[in-house]
Amino acid sequence: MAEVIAGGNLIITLYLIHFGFSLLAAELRNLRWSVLAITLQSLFLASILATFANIAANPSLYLWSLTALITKVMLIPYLLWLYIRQLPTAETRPWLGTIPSVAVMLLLVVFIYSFLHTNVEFIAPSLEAAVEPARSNLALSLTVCSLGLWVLLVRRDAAKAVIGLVLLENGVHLSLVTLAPTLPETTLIGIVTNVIITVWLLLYLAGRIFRTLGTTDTALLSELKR
Amino acid sequence: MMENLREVTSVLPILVFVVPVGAALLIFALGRMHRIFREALALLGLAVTFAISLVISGRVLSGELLTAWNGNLYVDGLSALMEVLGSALGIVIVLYATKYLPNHQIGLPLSPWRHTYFYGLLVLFMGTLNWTCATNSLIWMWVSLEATTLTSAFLVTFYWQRESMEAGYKYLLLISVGVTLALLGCVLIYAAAIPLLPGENLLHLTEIGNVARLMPESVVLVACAMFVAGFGTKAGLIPFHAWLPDAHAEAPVPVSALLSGIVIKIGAYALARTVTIFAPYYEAVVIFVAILASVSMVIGIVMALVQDDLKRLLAYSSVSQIAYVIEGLGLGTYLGIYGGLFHLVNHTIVKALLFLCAGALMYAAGSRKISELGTVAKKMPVTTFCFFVGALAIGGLPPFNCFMSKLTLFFALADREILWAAIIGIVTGMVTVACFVWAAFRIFWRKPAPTPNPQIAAKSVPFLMQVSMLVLALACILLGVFPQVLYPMLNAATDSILRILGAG
Amino acid sequence: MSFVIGIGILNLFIALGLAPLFEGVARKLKALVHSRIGPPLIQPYYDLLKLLGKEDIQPQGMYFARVVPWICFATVATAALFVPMGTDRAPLGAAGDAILFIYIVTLVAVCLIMTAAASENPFAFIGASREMMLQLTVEPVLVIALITAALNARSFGIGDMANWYYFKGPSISMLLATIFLFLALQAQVGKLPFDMAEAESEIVGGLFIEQSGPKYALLRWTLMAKQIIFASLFVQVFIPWPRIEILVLDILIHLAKVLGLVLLIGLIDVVNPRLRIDQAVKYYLVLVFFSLGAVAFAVIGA
Amino acid sequence: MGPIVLLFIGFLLLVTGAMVAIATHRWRLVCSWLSFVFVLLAGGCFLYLAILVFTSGPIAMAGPLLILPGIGASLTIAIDPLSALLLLIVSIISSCTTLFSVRYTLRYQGESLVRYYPFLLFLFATIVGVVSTRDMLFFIAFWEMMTLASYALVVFERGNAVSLRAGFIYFLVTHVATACLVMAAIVLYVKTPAPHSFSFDSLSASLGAIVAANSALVHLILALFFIGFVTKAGVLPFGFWLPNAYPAAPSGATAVFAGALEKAGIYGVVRIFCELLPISHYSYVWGQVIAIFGAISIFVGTMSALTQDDSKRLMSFHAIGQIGYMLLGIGLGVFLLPINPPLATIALVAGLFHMINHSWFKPCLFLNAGSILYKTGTRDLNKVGGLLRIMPFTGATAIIASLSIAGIPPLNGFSSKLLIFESSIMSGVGSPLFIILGLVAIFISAVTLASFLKFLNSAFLGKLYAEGGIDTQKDVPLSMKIPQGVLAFLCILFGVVPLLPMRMIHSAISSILPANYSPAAGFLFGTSLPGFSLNLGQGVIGAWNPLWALLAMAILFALGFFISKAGMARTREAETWYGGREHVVEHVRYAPHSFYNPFKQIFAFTIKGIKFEGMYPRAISLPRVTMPGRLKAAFDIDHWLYYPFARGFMRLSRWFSRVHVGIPQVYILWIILGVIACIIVLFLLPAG
Repeated sequence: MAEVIAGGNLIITLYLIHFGFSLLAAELRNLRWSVLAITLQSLFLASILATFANIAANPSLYLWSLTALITKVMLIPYLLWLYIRQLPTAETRPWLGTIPSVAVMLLLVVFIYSFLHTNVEFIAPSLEAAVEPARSNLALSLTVCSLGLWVLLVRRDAAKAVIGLVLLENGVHLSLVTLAPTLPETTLIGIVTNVIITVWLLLYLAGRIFRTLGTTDTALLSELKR
Repeated sequence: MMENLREVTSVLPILVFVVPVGAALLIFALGRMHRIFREALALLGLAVTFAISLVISGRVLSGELLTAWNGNLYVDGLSALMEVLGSALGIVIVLYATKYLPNHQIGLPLSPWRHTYFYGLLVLFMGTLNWTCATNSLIWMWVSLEATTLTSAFLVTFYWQRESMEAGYKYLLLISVGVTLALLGCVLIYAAAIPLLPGENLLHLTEIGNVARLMPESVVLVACAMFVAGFGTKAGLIPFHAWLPDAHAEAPVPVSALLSGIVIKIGAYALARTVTIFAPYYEAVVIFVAILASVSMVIGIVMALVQDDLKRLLAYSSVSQIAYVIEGLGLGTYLGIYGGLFHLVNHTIVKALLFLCAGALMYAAGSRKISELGTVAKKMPVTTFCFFVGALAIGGLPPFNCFMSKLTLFFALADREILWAAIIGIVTGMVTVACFVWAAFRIFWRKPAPTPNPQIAAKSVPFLMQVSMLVLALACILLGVFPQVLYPMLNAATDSILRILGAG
Repeated sequence: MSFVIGIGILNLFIALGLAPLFEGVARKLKALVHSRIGPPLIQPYYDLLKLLGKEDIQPQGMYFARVVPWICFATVATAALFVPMGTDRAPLGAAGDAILFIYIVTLVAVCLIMTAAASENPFAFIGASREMMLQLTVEPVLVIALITAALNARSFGIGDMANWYYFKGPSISMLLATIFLFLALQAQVGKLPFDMAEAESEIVGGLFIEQSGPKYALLRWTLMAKQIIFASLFVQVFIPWPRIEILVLDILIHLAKVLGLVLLIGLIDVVNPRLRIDQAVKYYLVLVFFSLGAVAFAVIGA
Repeated sequence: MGPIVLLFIGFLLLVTGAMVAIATHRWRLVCSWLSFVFVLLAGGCFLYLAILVFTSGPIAMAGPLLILPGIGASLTIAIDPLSALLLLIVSIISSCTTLFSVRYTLRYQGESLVRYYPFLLFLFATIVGVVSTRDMLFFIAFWEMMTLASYALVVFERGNAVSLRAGFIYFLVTHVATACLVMAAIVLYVKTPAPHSFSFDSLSASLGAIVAANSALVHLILALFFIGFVTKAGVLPFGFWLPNAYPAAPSGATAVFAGALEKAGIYGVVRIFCELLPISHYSYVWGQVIAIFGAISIFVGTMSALTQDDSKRLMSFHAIGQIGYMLLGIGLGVFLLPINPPLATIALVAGLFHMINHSWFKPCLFLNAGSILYKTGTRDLNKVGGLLRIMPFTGATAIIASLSIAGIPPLNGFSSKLLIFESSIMSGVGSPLFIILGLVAIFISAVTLASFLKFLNSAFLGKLYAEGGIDTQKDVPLSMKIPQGVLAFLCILFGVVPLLPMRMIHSAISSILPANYSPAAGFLFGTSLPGFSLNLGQGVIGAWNPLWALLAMAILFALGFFISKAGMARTREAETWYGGREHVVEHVRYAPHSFYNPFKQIFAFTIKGIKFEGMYPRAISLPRVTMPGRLKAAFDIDHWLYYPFARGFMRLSRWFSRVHVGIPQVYILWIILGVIACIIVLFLLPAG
């Protein structure tokens, strides 16, 4: 029972750290730092997976955290780092400054946690999803997803958009843990390879755009009107 | 309903997507050596795939359901239909592209590598398409759907000009974001269904129907919203259609024919596999899909009316036409699904025809702007004829194929007491006719534009491109006059969907 | 069958034979009014015989122009066969022959206009257009009068109308119809206030400017016969009263009534100046409008 | 299969004919003669089939030809006497007009024949399709194809913008009409008993059910059907497009439009209002509606024809007028259905008899106008005159056709107009409305006569004159004379022996109306072949014996001839007399536009400056006429209704497309807002 409780607040702390790093990845203007932040965030994602494995006594989750470790912590940051070298380090000025976006994010966190704690059955399909660690995990995944969307929405820089997309995918990956623990690994690998290829293509495209346009500001990519 | 259905395990479902992938790899490897290699390989790959899909549909029609990998790959009427349609369109497009790509004006002289990766990606895309239709698991279907986007992304940015890169970027980004939301929906449905299906860890599409009614209602509605949003982005319904006009306008014509022909249809296929299952049990879903479809119909064609760029006009009209298909599929009744699938096939043929004509116009006149294309009718008789057949067909006039499918749709709507949708459908039909006939009139018959475009018909349209256009035009007329030719295939597809619903 | 032929010959005799006589009487009356002696009563016969001998001038190449006068004469004679003169049934008329009569009379007018048009002479064209306009405005009055009678008698037969009117006695709708038809009679027979079609002084003989010799004789004869046909229709349907069942006496009474009517027409013809065609058309359109009142009364059953 | 195979042979012949025409369109004469041969053979099959149906009763296909299982529509072919009437008309009109266009299309050197003969043959095929199918879906499909074919023929002369604009208006208006038909069919289809099907019987069953429930829906359905059919038939106010569209097409095609295409509209009206609609108080109401629309078209159509100087436009206005007569007859018949069976049958027979007669004299008149156009190159009557001298045969047929349309006794127009007048006046005893309509019909027949006399006098009689000069002194070639001769002969035949066609039409009417509803033909029209008598049950109300009248006229003609020859007067040729002065033809001509000047002044009332000549506003855009801007704007519908609507629509669509700003982030915002909206709407909608 103890380690359950211990495990319990271990999970909560991991959640908080994970959320902290994703917020950092979103806000840091220097691309290299935000890549570092995203790698750390993925690392903590893998650790969350591991802790969940021993809480729910579901050995396959260990495999999940291993795959997450390989792909999300090594492959994607390598790709990001490979292409960010060609792009300017400073990110183009986003539409909203850091303070307002952080405020919106916190507001969002409060709203999602309060909403999920009151009527979790609205979104949680099965019973074990409604139990404590799974519920807050669900809440966390939803917040990280919305954070990702927020970055995509507010940030003008192409590379930053990729990071936003990665944030979104991590959020969904988190929700997979609670909602679909019995999913076979091959499907998970399928999803993750998809994410990798998307990131790789987007970064290659961002590089080519930077070479022709001279800037990575996607807001300027608005020739095709009407 | 075909009762005597036997589950038969066979290697065909695997072959149908392995062959194109193999061919694609071969093309990537050998393509650069000589032009013949890549075109012949592409044609060969697609021809073999087409043959396999014909064999599959033959077996499906005779009452067998092909499965492989103990149920993970599962080919029924609907998937057979999509495979046949996809590979057939693929062949026509490759035939067209062999003549179109090498010698048309736009873009810098294309390096052999550029050609090889075009054919390679095209065949690879066909592979992922067949994989989407063949998979039986919800999550794997999502993965393969995402794969089709990835393979077609670099087809859109083929010219690597400023505009095509922008279109490609938007195409990739918007569809990835949209389809990720659909993944959320899949996860929710997966989580809700698994406890009800003991011993099942990979949610098969066929089993969803049995538990459709037992899932908690709020979860189902949220999941349906996610599905409609996600797969709607892929299909191009109104609020999510932003990528469609740019991708169609900037991609080379064979790719836009592919986009309009098959890519948005995969979105519709995914919706058929997911949302249609919940239609009979949740009236709200049916009404919602009807509302969304009607909105996209009207706004799509209204936007098409005023376009000066011919390909953007065709893109917007795709938004409006795919809405007919999704409205049909969303009804969940036999007639609705039959009409939806029938219109899906018809629209693929008609829209591919119109895009190929637009390509011929660009090939000869070198410009896409309707204002710059003055009286080209006399110099390009075949293209004029084909464009008019397409214009009249998409408008839904009787001797052509869309008339029958739209009418079936209207009867299905009337049958389901959603008369307002039928009326909106008819009005949109009229506006479509007006829009296309006006555009055709401006292009083909109007006196030359004030700024006469010098290279008008500088080059005559090569024979192979005309043949592919004529084949599609002939298909339009034949399907219009003998609609029951498609009946067995469409009936099998509709039965396959209804069997999944019925099981529930 | 024999009855039809007998009455037919009788009608032809009256319409063609006696027509010049009645014309002679009318000329005699005109002369008396002008306080001169005037030609003998049978002067029209002399005119016709003289004209038959006169030289016949024809336009080159237009066979149609040569044939049309004979068609005119034939149609007028046939029209005579559709009007009961004294007897209660017209020789060729059967049930519902009122509309037949209307159209046969229209056919007569058409033939007259064709003769004028075939002769290529602009004066003849002017005459033809005037005749057509007159026909266009006067024919409705005849039609409305006959329909009033038909509605009252519940049948289109001229004989039935006469019998119904004879037995029922005067009624408002029939009286109105009689007045309006009488006013229209002047133009139907082409007598003075409305004879602008062949106005001698203005357009030199109007319709028949190009006709000469026997053709002209036939056409003059047609006009005279037309006058008798309209008069006998008017008298037969709208003034049926003194009727004795004996055939011969009825015919004589009919002739007397027709003579009285011809004299009345002649009198109006003498005292009136010729109207312009637009005045005539305006006059008759007003008349048509008012004659609708007669139909209204007939519908109500008065 | 039996005789029905003939229908397929005919159909096949027409389709192969069209293909052959496409193949050989380079060699104009070969293509024309081949098309004519194909049409003649097909016409022969249809004629034989029609006669077979009249002699031995309706022929139907055993099973449906083509089944659309999903929807329950199946192409069942059945020729009942009513469709046999149409087949008869189509077979004769098609052969005549194709023969006529063989030489006539030589005039159009600029235009390629590939857009004429294939569409002409396709038009015949679709009209046969329309009349022979017993299934509403295929009826509408053929109907739409018929419109397409006729549109292609209207815009045959690509060069002149007027015909393109007229064609475009024609296309849109008939398209709206077909949309009405589609909607009516859908509403009916949904109400059909359980296994929904499109066949006429199930539709009439569903209509019967709705009538029994006596809901206002019946009026909606009937109104939609009525608008759909009547727009095609060219009844005012729906047929406003007709005077522009018909003259635009080549004369051969216009003859087909007036001869066969309009009759499809009438066929539709009769099929719906007599067969599908059960006899109930609805037919009482709708009979009056049809008759009133008929009367409107009679009055406005013919009055405005009086002032026309362009020959083909004159004929088009008269086409509207004559269609009015048919509708008056049919409307009266439908009105009387619940009350008085014998008179109803007579009225319906009158309407259809006039339809057949109209199919003979109107195409003949259009072919005459075409011959004048062929010979003198102009349609304006002011520029031609006295053509009888050089075109005796065409002149003779024109005179016969004009007199028959005006309803002069020995010819066919008279017998059908006689039936219409007598039935309308006699039925008027019950309700005064039909007396007024009868009066309008009689008065307007006089106006028709006047207008055609003007046409004859200006075009054929009078001094030989052609502004554009005449190439050869001979008449139009033989291949153009024969069709006019055939049609004129038919006018005389149907005028002299009216009972034969009336028996055919009576069998058609009684086959549609409920069994033994209408009394036998013998009882109604008498048995003696030469003439017919109208027997209403309570005694004969009308009789007409054309043979006796003709006999009398022949005898009296001989009498007149002998009298005139009796005088043995010498004959001399002489120049026409113009007051003895030197003359030039132009000064001496009496131009047709001044023909009815006084009449025009009377009828040319002006509403605050807008000149109305005979009910139809003369071309409003008169430059010289100074008129208050406000009123001119009021009348110019284009400015205050169509253009603003179009501009507004374009502004709306431009605003919509401007929503695409191009910035990717905005599109992502759309997706997010879209998802949220989806969730909210799904939860708001009434669940399950």
